[in-house]
Formats: sequence, C-alpha cells, structure tokens
Amino acid sequence: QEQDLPIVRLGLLQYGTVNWEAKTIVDEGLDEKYGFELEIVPFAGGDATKVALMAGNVDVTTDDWLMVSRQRAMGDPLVFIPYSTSIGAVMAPCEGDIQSLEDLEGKTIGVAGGPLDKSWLMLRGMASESGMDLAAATTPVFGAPPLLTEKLRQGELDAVLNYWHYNARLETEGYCEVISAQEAARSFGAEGAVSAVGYVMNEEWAEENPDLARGFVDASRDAKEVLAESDEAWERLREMTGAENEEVFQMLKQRFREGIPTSTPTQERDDTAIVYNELAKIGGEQLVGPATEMAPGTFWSGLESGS
Amino acid sequence: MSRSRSATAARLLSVALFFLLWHVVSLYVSPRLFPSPWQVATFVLRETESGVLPYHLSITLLRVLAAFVLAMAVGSALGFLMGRSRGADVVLQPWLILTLNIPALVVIILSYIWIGMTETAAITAVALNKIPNVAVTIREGARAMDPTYMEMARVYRFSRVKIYRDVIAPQLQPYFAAAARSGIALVWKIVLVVELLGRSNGVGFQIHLYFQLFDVRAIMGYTLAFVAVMLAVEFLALQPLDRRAQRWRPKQV
Amino acid sequence: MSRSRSATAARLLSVALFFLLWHVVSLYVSPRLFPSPWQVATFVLRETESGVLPYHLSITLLRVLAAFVLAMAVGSALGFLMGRSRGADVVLQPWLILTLNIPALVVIILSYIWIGMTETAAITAVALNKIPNVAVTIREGARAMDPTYMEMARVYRFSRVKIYRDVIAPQLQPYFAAAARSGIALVWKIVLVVELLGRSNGVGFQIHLYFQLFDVRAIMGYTLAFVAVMLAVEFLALQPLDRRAQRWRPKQV
Amino acid sequence: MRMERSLPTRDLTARIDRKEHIGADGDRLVVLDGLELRLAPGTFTCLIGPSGCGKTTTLRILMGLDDEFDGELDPALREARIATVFQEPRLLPWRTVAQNVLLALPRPDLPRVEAALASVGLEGMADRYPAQLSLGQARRVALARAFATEPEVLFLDEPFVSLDEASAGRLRDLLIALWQRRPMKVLMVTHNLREAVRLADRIVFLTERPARVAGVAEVELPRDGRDPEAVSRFAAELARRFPGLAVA
Amino acid sequence: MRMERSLPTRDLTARIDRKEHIGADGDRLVVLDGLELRLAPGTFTCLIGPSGCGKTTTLRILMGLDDEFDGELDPALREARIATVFQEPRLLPWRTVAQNVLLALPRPDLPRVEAALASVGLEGMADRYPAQLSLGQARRVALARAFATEPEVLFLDEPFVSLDEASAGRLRDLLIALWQRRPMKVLMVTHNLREAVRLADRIVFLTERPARVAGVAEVELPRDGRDPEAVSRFAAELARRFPGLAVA
Ligand SMILES: Nc1ncnc2c1ncn2[C@@H]1O[C@H](COP(=O)(O)OP(=O)(O)OP(=O)(O)O)[C@@H](O)[C@H]1O
Ligand SMILES: Nc1ncnc2c1ncn2[C@@H]1O[C@H](COP(=O)(O)OP(=O)(O)OP(=O)(O)O)[C@@H](O)[C@H]1O
Ligand SMILES: [Mg+2]
Ligand SMILES: [Mg+2]
Repeated sequence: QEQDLPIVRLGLLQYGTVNWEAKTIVDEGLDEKYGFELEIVPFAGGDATKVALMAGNVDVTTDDWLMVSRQRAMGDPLVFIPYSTSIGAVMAPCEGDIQSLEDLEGKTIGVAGGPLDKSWLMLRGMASESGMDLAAATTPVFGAPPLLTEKLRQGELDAVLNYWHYNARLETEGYCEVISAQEAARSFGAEGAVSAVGYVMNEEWAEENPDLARGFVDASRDAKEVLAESDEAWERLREMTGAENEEVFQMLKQRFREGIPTSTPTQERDDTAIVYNELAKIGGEQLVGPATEMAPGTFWSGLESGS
Repeated sequence: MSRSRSATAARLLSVALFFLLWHVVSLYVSPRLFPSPWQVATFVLRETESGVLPYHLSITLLRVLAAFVLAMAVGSALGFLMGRSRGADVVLQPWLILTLNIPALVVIILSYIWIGMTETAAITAVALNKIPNVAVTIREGARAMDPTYMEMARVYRFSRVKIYRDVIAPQLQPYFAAAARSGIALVWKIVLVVELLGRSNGVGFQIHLYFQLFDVRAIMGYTLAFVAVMLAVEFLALQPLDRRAQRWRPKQV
Repeated sequence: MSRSRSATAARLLSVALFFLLWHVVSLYVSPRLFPSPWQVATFVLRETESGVLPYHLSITLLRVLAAFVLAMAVGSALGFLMGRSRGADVVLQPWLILTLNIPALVVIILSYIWIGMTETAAITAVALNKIPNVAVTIREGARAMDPTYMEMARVYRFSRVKIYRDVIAPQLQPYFAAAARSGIALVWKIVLVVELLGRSNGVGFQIHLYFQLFDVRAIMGYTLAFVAVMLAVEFLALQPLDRRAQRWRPKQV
Repeated sequence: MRMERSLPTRDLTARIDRKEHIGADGDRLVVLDGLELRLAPGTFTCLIGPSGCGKTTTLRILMGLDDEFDGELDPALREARIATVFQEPRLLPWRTVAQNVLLALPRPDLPRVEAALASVGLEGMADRYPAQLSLGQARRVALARAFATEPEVLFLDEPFVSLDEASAGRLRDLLIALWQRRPMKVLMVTHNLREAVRLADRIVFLTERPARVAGVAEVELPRDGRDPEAVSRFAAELARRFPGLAVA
Repeated sequence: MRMERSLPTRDLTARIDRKEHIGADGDRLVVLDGLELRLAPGTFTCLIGPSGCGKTTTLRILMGLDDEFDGELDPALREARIATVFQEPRLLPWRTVAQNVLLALPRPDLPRVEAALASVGLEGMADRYPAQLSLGQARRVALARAFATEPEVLFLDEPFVSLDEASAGRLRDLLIALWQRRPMKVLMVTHNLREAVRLADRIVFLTERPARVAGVAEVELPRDGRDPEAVSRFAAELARRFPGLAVA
C-alpha cells in the first residue's frame, strides 16, 4: 500500500536545520499519517533548492517571504508557510566592547548573505530609527557564512551577523548575541515574532493537490511538537546536526525549540507585512521589486482556513 | 631502466616531501583550520569503509568523464575548423569570446532551468563551459601546423584517414595534451559547481556540505581522493601515452 | 584592405545574428527566465548611468588583470622549466597535478583564512587557481620546441636576451596565446567565485546578489558588460598582436 | 630505348602566363612570366636555371599545390598518379622510415617498402625516426618513397644533393632503370649540368627571375653511350651553346 | 699566402675515441671510432666521406653541440668565436633575413648586414621572411650570416649545394677571399671532390661508418693556379690514390 501513497518532494539543504524536521516526519511516520510519502531531495547549496523549484523538480522547498513576495509580484505564484522564527543576530565576544547596536560604530562586521540579507536590512532599519546609518557607520564585509564565522574567531572581524545555527555554535565559544533581527521587528511594531524561513511551494501545485499541501503542513506541525517535547527524537538527529560536542548539541536543540512559531497565521502575516514595509523603504526596488507592499497571498491562504 | 627507476624515486620523494611539509605546517596551525595528513587519512579511510566516499567519487568521476569526452570532441572539432578556415574563424570568434566568458554559474543555471535538473543538464553545462577553452587551444595548434607536410600528403594523394591520423593529429598532439590536462582539471572544477547547484550526490555535493559545517578535514579528504585518482590516471595512462607521442623527438639542447 | 573590411562585416553580421537569435528566443520564453536583449540593454544603460556597473566592472577588471599577469608570469616560468628539464618535470609533476585539481573553493577559502579577507588573498587565490593551467600548456610548448634553432643560437653565442626573445618566445607564442585566451576567461570565472565568497564589490558580488533575487536580466547584463570588454580587448589588442606574431608563417594549404 | 607504352601516351602541357608571389609587406613579385612546358610520354626532362628563378614554384604549380596563377594546366595532371622528391626530404618526423614510405603507397605493401629502402641502401633503418638519420639518408628515404609509388609522373627537385658521388651515381642508375621499366614522365630540377646530360632526354634552360624558357636542348647521346667522357664533352658543348645559362 | 697572424696561432686538436648514437629502440650505434683531427692556423680543411658516415656528427662535437662522446676537445674551441653553415639553412623563420644575420653578430651593425647580404647576391631581400625565399636563397642567407660574424673558426656542412654553378662559383671565391683576408681555420664537409681540391689545403677522407680517418691529402696546387683544368687533373689523381673514397 505504501507505494500507492502520493509523493511530496521536498528539496532541502542536506545539513540545513529544516532537515531535522523532515527526518522526524519520516521517522515518526507522520507523512503516512497524513496520506503522503515524503521524498527528501538533498542539495548542497541554498541556490540549488531555488533552481530546483523553478525547474519543477521538487514540490516544496524552503526560502523566505521576501523572495516569495518578489516572485509573486513578478507573476510567479509561490506561497510561503512559516517554519521558524530563529533569525539572524549579531554576535560579538561577550567580554568585548560591543554590547549594543550603537557599539558597532566604526567596527568591521561580517554580514552573511550579502547586502540584501533580510536580517541586515532589518537591523539597518532599526538603527536608522535612532538616526544611525549602520551601513555607513560600520565596515560591512559580505561573505560566505562559514567563512565569516571563522573570521570572527580569528579576530579579523569585530562582529558577525549570521544565521542562527552558526550563532549557536559561537555561543558555546564565548560569543554573545548583541542584537537580534527579531528585536528590530519588534521596534517596527510587530507584536509577535516574524519568521525567518518557511516552506515555499507553487500555489498551483497546492491548488491541484490540496490534500497533500494540507497534509504536509499538518505533518510539519506534528513534527515540531515531537521535537519540542521529546529528547529521544533529538538523539536520532544528533549526527545530522553535525554538533561537535554536547554543548553545541544542547544549544542547537534549545535554539531550535525557541524558534518554533507561536503566533497565529493571521497575526504573523500582519507582523510580517509591517516588517516588509520597513524593508521596502531601505532595500528599495532592487530588493522588493515594483511592489512596495508584501504581495497579497504571500502567506498561503490554506493556513488560515485550517488550524 | 635505471633512468626510469630514478625518476620513480624522485617522484616518490616529491610526494613524501609534500606530506612532510603538510605535516609540519599542521603542527603549527589549529587542526580545525588545517588538519594533519593523518587526520585526513583517517577520515578518508572511514568514509571509504562506509562506502560513502567511493559512491560519491565514482559518480563524480563518471560525470567528469562524460563531460570531458564531450567537450574534447566538440571543442577540438570547432578549434580545428577555426584554425584552418579564416572564414569560420572570423564568424565564430565573437561567439567564442562570448562563451569563453560566460560565468559557469549562468550556464549551469540556464541548463538546469531549460533542460531540467537532470544528469543531461549537468553534463551539458559542464561541457559547454569547457568547449571554448579546448577550441581556443586547438585553434592555435591548427594555425601553427607546418604546411609542408600537408603538401606532401596532397602530392601522394593521402586518404582522409591518413591525413588526419598521420599528418594532422601528430602536429596537434602537444596542443591536445595541454587541452586535455588542463581540461580534465577544469571539468572537475565545474562539476563541483554543478553538483553544488543541482545534484544530490557527488564529491562537489559533499564538499559543499562540509563547507557549511566548516569541516576542513572532510573537504581535504574528498579533494585528495579525487587528486589521487587523477595522479593515477596521469601516471598510468597519460604519461605512457605522452612518452609514446614524444618518442620521435630529438633530444632537447 | 578589402579583405579586412569584409572580415569586419562578417564579424558584425555574426554579432547581429547573435542578438537576433537571442531576441527570437526571448519571444517564446518567459521574460523572467530569459529577458530580451532590449530589456538587458535598458538595465545595463541604467546601471551605467547610475555609475554602479562601471564601479563594479572596473574593480573586477583590476582583479582580473592583476591575477592574470601574476598567473601568466609564474605559470609560464614554471611550465618552461618543466618542459626543459626532465628533473624538474619529474619532481614537480605530482605537485602540478595536485594544484591543478584542487577545487577553486578550497584554495579560495584557505587563502581567505590564512591571508585574511583582503585583496591580496583574493588575487592570490585566483592566481593559484590559474598557474597550473598555464604551466601545463607552456610545458607542452617547451617540449615541442625545435632544438635545431637552439643549436644555431649556441654556435653563434646568442646572449640570454636573444635566446629568450628571438629563439624561445616565438616558438612558445601559440602556446602562450592559447594559455592567455583561455586563461583570462578562467581568471574571470574564478574572480566571480572569489567575489562571491568574500569580497564586498565586483561583478561577481553583483551577479550573486541578483542571483539571490533571481533577476536573470541583471545577471545577463553584468555578464555581457564583461564580455563586451573582453571582445574589445580581443579585437583591439589580442588580434593585432596575433596577426603580428603570425606574419612570418607561410599560408596554410 | 624499349618501353611498354600502356599508360597515358598524350603529351602533358602546362602554360603559366604569370605567377606572382606576395611578400610580407604586400609587394608583388613576378616569378614566372610566360612559361610553357611539355612533358612527352616516357621522356625525361631536366630543368636548369639560376637560384631563385622559379623552378620550385613551377614544380609546385604542376603538382597542383599552388592554384594562384594565370595560365592553364593539363587536367590529366590532376588525376595522374604523381610522386615527388621535394627540395628538402619532407619526411613526417613522427613516423618511422618504413611508415613514411608505406603511407605514400595507395595500398599497404610492406615487401615493396623493404625493397625500396634496400634499393637506396637503407637496409635495417626501417624502424628509425627521421631525426635519427643523416641528411643524406633522409634524402634517400624521400627517393625511396617516390620510387616505391610507381608514379605516372615524377617530379624531382635536386634529388641527388647531399649525397656522396658514389651513392649519387648508384641512385641515378636506379632512377634510370625504374624509368626504363615503366613509361613515366620525369621532370627533374638540377643545378648540375653533367647530371642533366647523363639522365635527360631534354634539358630546359630557364632565365633569371621572372623565369622564361631560355632554350631547350635535346640530349642526342644514346643511353648506353653516356660514359663520363661523352657526358663531359656534351656538357661543354651545351655550355658553349647556352652561354650564361649552362656552366659545365 | 700572406696573412696577419694576430689571432690564436696554435693548432686546435680534437680526439674522438668513440661516439655512439642511441636509436629509438635503445640500440647503440657506433658512429665515430678513433677519429683525430687537427686544424692548423689559417688552414682550410675539407672532410669527405660517404653519406651517413658521421661527418655532421663530427662537426657537432667540434662545435660543442654534443658532449656525449669519449675523447678530448681542445678547450680553446669552446672560447673561440665560431660560425657555421649547417647542412640545412636553419634560419629563424619568424625573423626577417636581415634580422637573422644581425642576431648572429655580437654587436648590432646594420651596414655589415647589408654588405653581407649584397655579397651573396641578396640585395633587396633584407625584409623578407625565410618562408619567402627559395632554398638556394636561404642557403645564401646562412652563408652571409656565417661570413658576417668574422669567426676564428668556420664550420661548413656542404654549403654550396642547391645553388647553380655560377652562384656557387662566386660564393667559393668569396669564401676564399674572406679566408685570405683573415686568418681563420675552416673545416668544410663536402661531397664534391673538385670543390675540395679547389678550396682546401688539406683533404681528410673518412671511412664508412664507424668513421675513421682513411687518408689525408695535402693539396699542393698553388692558390693562383687552381684553374678547372688543374683541379680536374689533381682530383683524378686523388681518385687514383684513394680508390673507393674519392670519386672524381
Ligand atoms: N640523433 C641520432 N640518433 C641516432 N642515430 C643518429 C642520430 N644522428 C645521426 N645518426 C646516425 O649516425 C650516423 C652519422 O650521421 P651524420 O649525420 O653524422 O652523417 P653524415 O656523415 O653527416 O651524413 P650525410 O652526408 O648524409 O649528411 C648516421 O648513420 C645516422 O643514421
Ligand atoms: N612564399 C613566397 N612568398 C614570396 N616570394 C616567394 C615565395 N616563395 C618563393 N618566392 C620567391 O620566388 C622566387 C622563386 O622561388 P623558387 O623557390 O621557385 O626558386 P627556385 O628556382 O626553386 O630556386 P632555388 O634553386 O634556390 O631552389 C624566389 O626569388 C623567391 O624569393
Ligand atoms: Mg627550389
Ligand atoms: Mg651530414
């Protein structure tokens, strides 16, 4: 019978954090429970998953709402489903002289993901509210995330704005979070946490396969519940996380759990729209395309009708 | 006899020196940034035993082989045509410069989007990246050919086979050797990118995974595994072929 | 005269054909995946006016130039040495194969880590990637040299300058041309990766940025801007040099 | 002179009205200016002219290696089986001596290759590469190659230089023997008047560049009466008849 | 024979006990076996021997191009200013005629280059590339190059082949004139006995391979009495004295 189940192809970074949830879905049989079979298609780079979705080789992948909104504005009907609110943050040595956003003035700061990175723009927006031009006041160095982490360790960079799983490792090595993009979101007026990443799928596919799309979202939610409560489930993931020691492993577990979205879909959509407007101001047309507001339907409508 | 034996000795010494140097450097650097040869060797052994490395390596090698053969065949034909016919050269030249300079990334993404994320797309993308390089090299060879041999062949009404096999190929041999050696390396480098961007296996896929984890040991391990294969190809296949091809040459002063 | 004029005509026609083809294809494909030449041209114009494209392009060109000169100089010297001395060849061969086959990514990352995220590291990394390719090509050239000319030079006690300038360089010219042409393209491709991984400006940086936005129009625009520069270099510098270097050759049959 | 006339019995004619070479700097150089040649069946013609007058250029045109001239070539020349000894040996350096000869044959025929090499005194050198030969040996390979193909028309551009007199003499005898066995047309360039007298039926003298025919001499000596004495005498006579062209 | 003896007046000697060539398949071939040569100051020596006996090999050893032999070379040879005409012209094809000559001079001296080219009859060809020359013209450039350098020792490997008799005669005269003006040692390989008699002081005959000295003849004819008649007579006499080696 198993063969009869329809397949959902999920394109993922092999060691991406989303993979933890996906593995849990399979291990716990949650996909079968909701009437589909999950096929994980691993890739080595984030760009690859994007290309795979464009080329129609996977049904679901992960990305952020900025990208989804921009593609929608250009006529590509993608939809976004929040996955995690664990977002980028600035890390610096705990003992150092960088304790707040203002302390970054005159410092060299590594920025993962380039000048259009969502977290970077959010922090710039927050800084500008207090009259600081973060891009001008600091020397940003754009580069590959692992390389930047390494450069912080080497002391070549004073601080690094990086993704949360890189930061979790740094936290075990004497580095502290200076400020997180989530704080920026709050400063813009968001009430809850906004998502950093989410599942992305083609709206047409979701409409043609409503049960699959729905089932996938339900399985994801169940998996999060398992990971939130069960330490055993985490043991299965231990190797997959690539944690080099127990401390890192526990930190990753803790941060992952904190990142499970708690807002209602509507609230999160509205919060995100607020943040989007701020980003549109900073990033301009280059970032968001012709639309100055988040494209309607960016958050999958199926979410609100359901849970 | 004794000459080739001393060459083997020198070669081994050279390789030993390499590992020694590596070992010494690794003593002074954090092992996370620069693991010692033994750490890398342990990793390679473990991954080999588990079958993971042989799996990814063999897949990558197949891709390299396919793209290499394709690129050499098409590139040589194109380069030869351009070297021999001024008309073809003038017309194709802008295209050559264009394709030479299109970033690998662009070609790869367009192939994936157009052909789909398939093996065909991957190999096509790699070959497309390499073809202009081969063409550029072979073209120089075709231009530098000595016309007196061709005249002789025409007088004696050489068949087409003889002309290509006995007159043209030997003159292009050094260019072909250069294109092949730097070609296989280039193909491999692009295969890595192709695997990063849209394949779910292969050495490039693995290397990038480990790059995300900043596991230098694993990156080095996979790299060296491929290099070892290339060294074997070099010494067991290319060099004997080379020696054969060079046999007729007078000694250099 | 008329010959070179008709060549220019053929060349222009060839370029026109390229744009026509592009235009036709773009009619049938989503402009998001494959924008028309006009859309790309508009983008390039706008970015040029705003000064953004010239800024990034000139930075990239400087990097390409520096790495290219470095790689050609070191690679040629190395390749020549290996081609001329069997001892050097045997000893350096394994190193050559190793460096040829180390993925660009690995070299770039190690340079950044060791030298720092500086311009020096970037250019070193690119040059290191390219050196073995140059060496491999020039080595074939050095091997294929005709010893009779060197004998003549020795009898007449040619000075060192004369030997290199008048005896060796002309024989290596086609190999040098091949290495340079495919070299500049390779250097540019690696510069893109270097800029992507750890520089905050340059065409590679921009292309990657636009890739994240999936803005094919911008990617093509930046690519073509570079290709245009290369075409200009080709027709204004390389080809006249080439013609000079080929002047002595008898016509091909 | 006995001869089995089975192959083309027509005269082959060539008329070269004008042939120019183009120098590096684009200047034009008239090399041949109204040159007519006729190769009669079974005749042995020698071409004598000063260095640089256009002899090699003429041969190249006749062999179909150079199309850029004004004039007319007998179309039969294009189809005829031809062979040549160039002014330099032009062996393929990457092929052995035996392979060089073998390649010139329309069909592989190893015994014939061996016989040809033996006939020029190169037994046991079959597996050498050309770089391992002395120049005289290389020239002999080129001769062996030309002879082995049994051509209908044979072009020779100073084939017997760089050879000691003894070897050259033997090879001249070999050439005559071959030519008497098969009815081929031979056109040979030489600077050696005595050699021409010894071998040829007709000697064509060319002028300085631009080359025209300055005179034609029929060698009326009987083939079996061409001993050194007779040859010297005839050559001296020619030198008198064509002053400035022939030097005895 | 008057001569300003300012330069090395010693005899130069070379003793080649044994010289082997290695074939492609690794077999050894003894080429020279106990060959001794002496070049006396201001003498003109000719080397005559059958094709492939080792003449070019000998010259190469004397010129310092081949170190792999058993024997001893006069160290003065290594320092002397030497010049050579190889068996093939060996011009750099990517340099013009004038550049080819100029490069061989220790110091740039354009007038001398022009004079040298004029002396071999190549006025107006200075800017051509070697591929645009006839073989005879290329040989003459090689001669001009050798003459222009005013060497202390001059090696010639069959320099006058591929030239018509008139040109060859003029060039022989030129060589003798040069040699009489400056006290250089000349070693010339030739296959032409009459040429050797006309030019040389001594003629060294070599045996078949492996080459040894088979005989040495002093040419006792006075320089101004070497008319064709006398040369022929002397050559015939040599042919009698060295049967099998010299062919008149
Ligand atoms: N590089 C080489 N390898 C092997 N054998 C060689 C090599 N060069 C010459 N030989 C052989 O050595 C012998 C002497 O050659 P050399 O060129 O000295 O002859 P030579 O007397 O100059 O003849 P020729 O009058 O034909 O020029 C020849 O039999 C030749 O085959
Ligand atoms: N490719 C060329 N380009 C320009 N000029 C050339 C070319 N080939 C030959 N020539 C010139 O044409 C003339 C005739 O050359 P050719 O080779 O036919 O002379 P040749 O009679 O064979 O002389 P030789 O007896 O010296 O071999 C020469 O003056 C030569 O300089
Ligand atoms: Mg000629
Ligand atoms: Mg010789």
